[in-house]
Amino acid sequence: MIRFVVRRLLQMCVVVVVLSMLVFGWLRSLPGGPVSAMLGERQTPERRAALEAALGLDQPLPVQYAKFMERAVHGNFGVSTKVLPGEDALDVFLSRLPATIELSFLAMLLAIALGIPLGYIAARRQGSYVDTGAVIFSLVGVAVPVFFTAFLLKYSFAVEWNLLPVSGRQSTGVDATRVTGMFVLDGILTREWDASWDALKHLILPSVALATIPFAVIFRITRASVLDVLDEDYVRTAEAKGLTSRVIRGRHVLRNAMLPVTTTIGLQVGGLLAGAVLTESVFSFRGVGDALATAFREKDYPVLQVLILAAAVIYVLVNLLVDIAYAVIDPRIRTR
Amino acid sequence: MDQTDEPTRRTSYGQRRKDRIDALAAASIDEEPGISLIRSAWKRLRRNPIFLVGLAITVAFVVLAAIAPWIAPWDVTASPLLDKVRPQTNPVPGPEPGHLLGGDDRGRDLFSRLLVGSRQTLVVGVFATLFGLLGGLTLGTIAGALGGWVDSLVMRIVDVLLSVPSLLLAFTVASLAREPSQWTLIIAIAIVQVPIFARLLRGAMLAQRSSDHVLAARSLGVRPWAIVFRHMLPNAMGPVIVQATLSLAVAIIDAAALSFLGLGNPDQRQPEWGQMLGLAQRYISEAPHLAFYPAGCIIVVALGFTLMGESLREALDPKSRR
Amino acid sequence: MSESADILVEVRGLEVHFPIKSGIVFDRTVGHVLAVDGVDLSIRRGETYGLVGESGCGKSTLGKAILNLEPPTAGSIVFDGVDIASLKGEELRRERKRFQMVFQDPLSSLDPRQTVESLLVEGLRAHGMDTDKAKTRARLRELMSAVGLPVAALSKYPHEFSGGQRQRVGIARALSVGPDLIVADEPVSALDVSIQAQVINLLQDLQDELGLTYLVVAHDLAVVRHISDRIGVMYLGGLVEESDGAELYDVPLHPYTRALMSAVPVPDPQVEDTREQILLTGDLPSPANPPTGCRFHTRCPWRQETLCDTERPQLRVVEVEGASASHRVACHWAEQIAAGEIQQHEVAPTLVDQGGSGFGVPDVTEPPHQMQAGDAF
Amino acid sequence: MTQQTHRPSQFGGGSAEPLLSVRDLRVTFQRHGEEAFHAVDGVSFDVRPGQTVGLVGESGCGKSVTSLAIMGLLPDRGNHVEGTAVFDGEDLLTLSRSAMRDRRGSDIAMIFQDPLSSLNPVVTIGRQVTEVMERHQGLSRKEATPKAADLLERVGIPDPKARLANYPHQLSGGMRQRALIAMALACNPRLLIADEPTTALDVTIQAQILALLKELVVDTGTALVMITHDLGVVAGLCDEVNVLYGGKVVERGGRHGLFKNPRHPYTVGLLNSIPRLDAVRGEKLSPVPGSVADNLPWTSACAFAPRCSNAIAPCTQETPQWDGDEVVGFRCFNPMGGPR
Amino acid sequence: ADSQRDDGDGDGGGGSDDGTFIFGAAGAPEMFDPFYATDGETFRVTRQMFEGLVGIKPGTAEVVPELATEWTPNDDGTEWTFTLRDDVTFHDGEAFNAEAVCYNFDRMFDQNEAGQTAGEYWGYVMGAFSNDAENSLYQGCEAAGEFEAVISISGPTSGFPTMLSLESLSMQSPKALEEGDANGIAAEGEGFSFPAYADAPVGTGPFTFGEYDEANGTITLARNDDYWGDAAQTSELVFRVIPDESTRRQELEAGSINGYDLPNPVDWAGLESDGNSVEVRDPFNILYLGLNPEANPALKDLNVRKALYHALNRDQLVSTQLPEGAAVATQFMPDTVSGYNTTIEPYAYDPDEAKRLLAEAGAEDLELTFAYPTEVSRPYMPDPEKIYEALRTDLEAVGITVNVKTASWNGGYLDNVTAGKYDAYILGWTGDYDSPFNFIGTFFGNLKENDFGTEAYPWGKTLADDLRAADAVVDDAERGAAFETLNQQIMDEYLPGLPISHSPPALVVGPGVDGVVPSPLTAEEFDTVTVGGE
Ligand SMILES: Nc1ncnc2c1ncn2[C@@H]1O[C@H](COP(=O)(O)OP(=O)(O)OP(=O)(O)O)[C@@H](O)[C@H]1O
Ligand SMILES: Nc1ncnc2c1ncn2[C@@H]1O[C@H](COP(=O)(O)OP(=O)(O)OP(=O)(O)O)[C@@H](O)[C@H]1O
Ligand SMILES: [Mg+2]
Ligand SMILES: [Mg+2]
Repeated sequence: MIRFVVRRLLQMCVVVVVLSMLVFGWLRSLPGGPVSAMLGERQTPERRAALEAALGLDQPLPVQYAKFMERAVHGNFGVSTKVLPGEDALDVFLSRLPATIELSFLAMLLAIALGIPLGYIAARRQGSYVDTGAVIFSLVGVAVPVFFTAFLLKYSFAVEWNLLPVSGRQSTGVDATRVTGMFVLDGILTREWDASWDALKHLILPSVALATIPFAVIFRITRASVLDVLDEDYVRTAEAKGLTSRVIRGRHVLRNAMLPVTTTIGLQVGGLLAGAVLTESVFSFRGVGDALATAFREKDYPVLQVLILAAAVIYVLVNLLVDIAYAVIDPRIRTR
Repeated sequence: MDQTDEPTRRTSYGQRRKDRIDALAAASIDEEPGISLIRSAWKRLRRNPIFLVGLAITVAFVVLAAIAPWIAPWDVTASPLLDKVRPQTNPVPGPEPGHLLGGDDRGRDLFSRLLVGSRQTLVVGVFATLFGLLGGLTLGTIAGALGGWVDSLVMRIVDVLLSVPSLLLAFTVASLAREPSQWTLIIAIAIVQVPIFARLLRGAMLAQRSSDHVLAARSLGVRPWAIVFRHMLPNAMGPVIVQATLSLAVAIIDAAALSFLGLGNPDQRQPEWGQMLGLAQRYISEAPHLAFYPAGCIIVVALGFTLMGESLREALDPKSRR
Repeated sequence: MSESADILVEVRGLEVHFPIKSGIVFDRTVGHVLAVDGVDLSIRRGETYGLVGESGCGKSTLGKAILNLEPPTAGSIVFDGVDIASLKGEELRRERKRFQMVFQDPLSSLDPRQTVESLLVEGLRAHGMDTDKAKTRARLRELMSAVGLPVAALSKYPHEFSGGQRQRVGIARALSVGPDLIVADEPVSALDVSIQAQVINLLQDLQDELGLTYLVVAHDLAVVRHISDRIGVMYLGGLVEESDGAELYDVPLHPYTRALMSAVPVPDPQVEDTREQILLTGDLPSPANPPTGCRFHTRCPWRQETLCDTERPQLRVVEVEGASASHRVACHWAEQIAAGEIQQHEVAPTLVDQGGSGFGVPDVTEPPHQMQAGDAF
Repeated sequence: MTQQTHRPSQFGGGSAEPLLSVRDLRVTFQRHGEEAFHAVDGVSFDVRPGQTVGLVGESGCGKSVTSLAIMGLLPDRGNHVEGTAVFDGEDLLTLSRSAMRDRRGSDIAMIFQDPLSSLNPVVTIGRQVTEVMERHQGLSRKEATPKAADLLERVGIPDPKARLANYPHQLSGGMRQRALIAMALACNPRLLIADEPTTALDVTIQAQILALLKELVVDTGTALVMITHDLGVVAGLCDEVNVLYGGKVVERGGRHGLFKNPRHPYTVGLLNSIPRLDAVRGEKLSPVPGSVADNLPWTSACAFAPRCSNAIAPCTQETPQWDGDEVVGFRCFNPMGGPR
Repeated sequence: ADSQRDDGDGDGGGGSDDGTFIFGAAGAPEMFDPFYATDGETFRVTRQMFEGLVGIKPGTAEVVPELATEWTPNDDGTEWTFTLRDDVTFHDGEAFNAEAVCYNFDRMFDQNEAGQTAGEYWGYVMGAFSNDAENSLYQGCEAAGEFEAVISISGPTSGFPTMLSLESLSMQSPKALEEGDANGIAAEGEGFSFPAYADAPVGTGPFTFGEYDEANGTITLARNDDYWGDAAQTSELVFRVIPDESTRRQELEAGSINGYDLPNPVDWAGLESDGNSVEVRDPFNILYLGLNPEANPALKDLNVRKALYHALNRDQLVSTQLPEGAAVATQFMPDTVSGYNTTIEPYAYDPDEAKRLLAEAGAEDLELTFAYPTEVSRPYMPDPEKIYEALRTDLEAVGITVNVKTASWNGGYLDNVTAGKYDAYILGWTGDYDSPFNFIGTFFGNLKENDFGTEAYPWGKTLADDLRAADAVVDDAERGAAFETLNQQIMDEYLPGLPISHSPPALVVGPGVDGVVPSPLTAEEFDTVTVGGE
């Protein structure tokens, strides 16, 4: 097991280094760039050149990369040019991370809490209207653009019914103490229940919007996996033992059906990061995704670099965790 | 009293039977030519309502796309309703006789644009999937057929590509292009599909490689390339074809997302649903129907392909033939 | 083995080891599955050589290795004067028309996307025997009638046949290139009882007609005995006994052979009620980590304190009454066991894996009485 | 009528009442848009306490469906079950779901063919054994655990306490089948249905399992329904043998009678097509020609007629009726062998 | 869509006495030192805290006294004496006086290398920094008395002292600048790292800096109770960063913000009918179709350029694609700028004339690579795509083949325009202050480097020289006349590009919000705003 983890971590390091080169090269081959973002209509070749020289962007790519690596080794990933100008890019990422963790966590929770039971029910009633309806619902969820979902959600829940806030992370005027940067958690830690509740209300709509895709995927995998498991001989054995349907469902069907679902959940973390880009922008939710969107629009290279690499690392780590979890829940791997 | 202990009788009994076997073997194979797996899958599919719905949607979509320019009531580049457009009071002209769904913000007939929009959507979906398929097939075949370090190398590349969320990857590729066009869009989506197809095909090829019928062909002395192309590839294609159907749906959705983000064809003369959706964004508060129609079209078409793909998958999956 | 001219295939010291890989960054080989581990055998022209043994003992691997479908790790396979084990690429491919294989699962061994005709023509084409359309056509008809299928079947796909018919197609394919040797890997074990017999008969008829040589691999001792001239019994990668078919049944010398024989149920209550049974304890040890010495010693009811766990017995001819000169056995104590000098004893479950303690086997016609495993009646 | 089932009186006394009495069991599969298919077509047989009844036949003849129908384990949809299966005075086929659940595993237990796939791979052997006892005997897990160890010991699993914590993949095939048997026996069922319990196993392991089953039947008096396609297994184990063909019982007899004096051409064919270790070498086998695919519908003919060497005119025009009783009989217009 | 909002429930009314004004901003400020800032979102915030020597009269582009009560130039316009207010203190209690003014100017002048690049507006209006003093417009500052500061410049220009109203040139507390190491900017990697001062700005304005809650995207300013003028009407001013346009609208409808900038013209009517007020600013910008003769030599022919101009149906464009209040442009500047020539007639929409001119020039088969930017909305073009579509259709109607090109604003569009990659493109300009040179000088004043490629024309150099000469005229009236002539010339004889329109950007405030004075420079000050009171 330890060998496996070490192996994966080593592989991750290789991936990160290769990826850093790719990302570095990629960003610098993009048309436009931070200079045009800074200068706007006032851009002239002269001013452009001056700014590029000041920022070291006129040097050959390998030199730039070498400098970047040198600084990176010293824990300095360059300063943000636009997202939070002057701030170290890694700090920008770290300061935005709690918001995204909070959001993705709730989104994943929703996706799981809805996807798995619904997947199970759909599988149990394969071919029924419930099943077909759920399948179509999940497909529609995937196909509807986030901005549209978000618009409808905000329109109905926030504007029309005034139940939830439209956007942001906390209402203006709520005076909350910051501890972890995850507002809901902070409120709980400092016993500022109102602040916590307020932050939670802000989380609901964006996490629903963000949850649509993972929900659809988890739902479909659960459904397929439960269908497979229901066909297995051991379920028939369990039936033949006269076990109650609760035990059969929990111990025999779901426990096995959850194995592929676990992997899927890990894979969805990557998708969640991608989804957060749109969702966070649309909900003015100041997280990593919002930073990524801003950084891309404004060509904030240092921040982009850190965010993409961080996303890759998170993705690999989460999948490593999933693999470990898989090994823990699947004795066929654990006891090998 | 049985014949068991009487060899003579037994032989004649056996002989009688042998004759009958041949007669029977002949009798039970009717004269009509054989039905391939595809045909027998089709027989099952024909009765599957989900498949039929998917097929109906898909066929309707393809036919519409083919004949759209001829049946569209208005020229999609003309702006017959432009006079009615007022940015504040009437940004999007409503329905009126002759304009079923009204116009868009340029006074162009919305219905006609929706109809004709199916073409580019289809082109992007089909070509992106086709290119992705070609790329994936090449990589997958190389990896699956050669195995060894080639396989490892190809699969590592595929892993890296797969570890980037697909839309992000497509976005990256598309943004690399200096000038967005329909083709950068197609390439971007195709590249995202490549690793999926490659991995799928390679898995299936490996399974085929160790399968008995490939072993049989090897033992017959069939040339290696013939084994790859006659036995392994065709049999490994099943899941790939299913995936291609599903990919069409994904390609259409991705294409819509990318052109929605402004990475699609910048030329508005030819309408495209994703682009229409992107343009509609500005009117989301005042004229949500502008977003609703193209979004609806994308959803329905994606649904059509997905339903078809899913039921195809089920039909071809031996496990589901209960 | 009297006349070497008679011998079609001569296998010497054949080993097939599958590497077990694992590692932190790069895979290293950490061990081997000794699927076939030192087998010598020879098959005479025109005879049927049967290979029996439990699942996982390496029968299929041996069969495939003989055809060089599984490259041997060591050893030589001389087929009609040519060492196949050393052939490669095109040379090997051309040589393939002389030896063919019939597989266990008739469905999975036929390409589901090809009609019978294209399946059959493929072999012909691979060896340049498909020059003349009419001749090919005639050849196909010939093949079909040889395996008892109507010509109409040529245009069918494998999934449209019944199991027995598919196996006929598989046999026709093997025959298509006119081989001398056919290795049949469990040709009937996937078939229904009634169909099994059809295929067995067909194989026999074809041998009579075409003078084929067979290597038949099976786990069913009765089937092997029925069709084989000579039988080799395999255990954990090695041959433990080899003899003429009838003699093996009459004078089994190896304890494993005895146990195997006694385990086969006979569809005759009379026999079932009276025959002696040697119940082996436990299962086959892992071929990745086989026991030292005699591979069978962990389960052997005749195991002795000496030799068995230290020295691997070689196949040898023994002086036992009823055993001919072609009867070889790999047991240190074969003579003593045959002579009754060594008695069976209980075998304790071993470390290798889960053993089974003894159980009474009730006789169904008489009041049941307890019997210890290994007790001979 | 002379064949004696050789041990009917050992348990239950006298001409014991049948423990399970299956009458005219009919299972029809009806899939959407497809023709209805009678997998089991009027099967009747009795099982008495302590008796071992065999169901033999080729693949697809309806053996498994029969057992699953009795157990109420057929899929929820797409099938239709008729007839009765009276167990201990109750018709199992009309029992409510929950009542059937109470029977399964306690009164009636079942063992399946493939021991690996029949065991839940992610639950320990111990748990899979104890859960039956928890369910039916109201034991707590703690109370059940030592009993489970005893059970494993009884079915011949060495070091049973350690094995309780093992997962199925850690056991060999034979051990897994023993574990499955332990689960079936956990609540001392009165009827045990074994559906090809040894087909997936090697001969040497098969011999071990068969020996175990024999011993259990004798020790506990459990009635056993043995489903197999192997006539050899039947010959060594069963008191009464039912030969199934195309969903119907075509012949029944005590094992001595049936093997010695088979009447139905199909039974004869089966016996003749098996290579036997004790047969004279070089003899040709006499297979049953054709395959199940050649069957005629039972409705207006004998399904076996096209493959039958003894077929006469009525065989293809009428359905042969059962000729015999609950103990012996056959279904044939032109049976082999002399009149009994 | 009618909002069923419960008006009393908004978060806006909370806080202390006079309420809070919450404004939805489209982006986050970069930092709070206006000197280094370049973007509107930053200036919007700093504007509330800082003041310059001169100010802008609310609702106009007119220059009025602010921290200086009056100013007088010497005869050749190179020395300007500013009389300062004597009742002003910085938020940190420091006194505002001539020394502070000179400290500020010297601080701005004396930038390190990074600061010179970052201090963009200074560079833009003053030309150079202390290391290159001779090329700088600014030459020095002297405290002639406690409240009298003398600023010397290298020569007269239309921009001075108007340019002192630029947000970047605001007065900041010398003590705070000193303590916060305000000039300690450094280039690090690809960006600038800013000194501590940038997070703790100290000015003289009606609001003082509260806090920037980065995690929640809110900037809070508090009322400056010691303000020298009328104290701000609300006790708190909050900016909430809401990048998405439709979200801003929904937030306003939900009552959680009190206003936002640049509402989509499409929404104006709907917003109004929901009880909000859309405050339309006077246009102070110009949208033009740029032409590049270097990329397409056919464009060197004046007739071709005129033909293109005649082909455009700008009236229709303005009425169907631009918000109410937009106007067809007759020259390269809006009418509020001095030097605007009222006599210029717009080029008529006349496709036939266009075809005739093209034929005459032998350019019937003209092919144009015509580009527009994506992912951007500017005050002069709320929706580039739509404007482009209209222009393209018109051009095609006279037989021109258009190759559609696009790139995102920061993703190559601006670069490509600057690099001359497009034959034609749409672009525009929003004035920084009321000066003709700020418009046409920017466009054509630099011969070597301008987007119109005027160097390729024979008259290019003349135009540049004339522009600079006109700018150097000291007398306002004379200077105005010179620019009027130039405007006429540009439109009649040169036509380097095609001015299209002026658009009025708007801003919207919710019900109960009063006192917003829309500024043509989009430079609203919120101290006069009152909230609530329903
Ligand atoms: N390609 C392979 N890689 C690794 N191990 C293998 C491979 N093929 C076979 N083995 C192992 O070699 C041993 C012998 O396998 P083989 O298939 O020859 O057995 P067998 O006697 O034919 O068994 P069966 O009756 O189940 O077919 C087994 O333990 C098997 O797991
Ligand atoms: N769920 C089902 N739906 C439709 N047909 C079924 C179903 N289950 C079984 N059958 C059919 O019923 C027939 C009898 O099946 P059954 O499983 O009882 O055969 P069997 O005698 O047990 O064969 P085997 O020896 O292969 O186990 C077969 O033709 C089978 O295809
Ligand atoms: Mg094998
Ligand atoms: Mg079965």
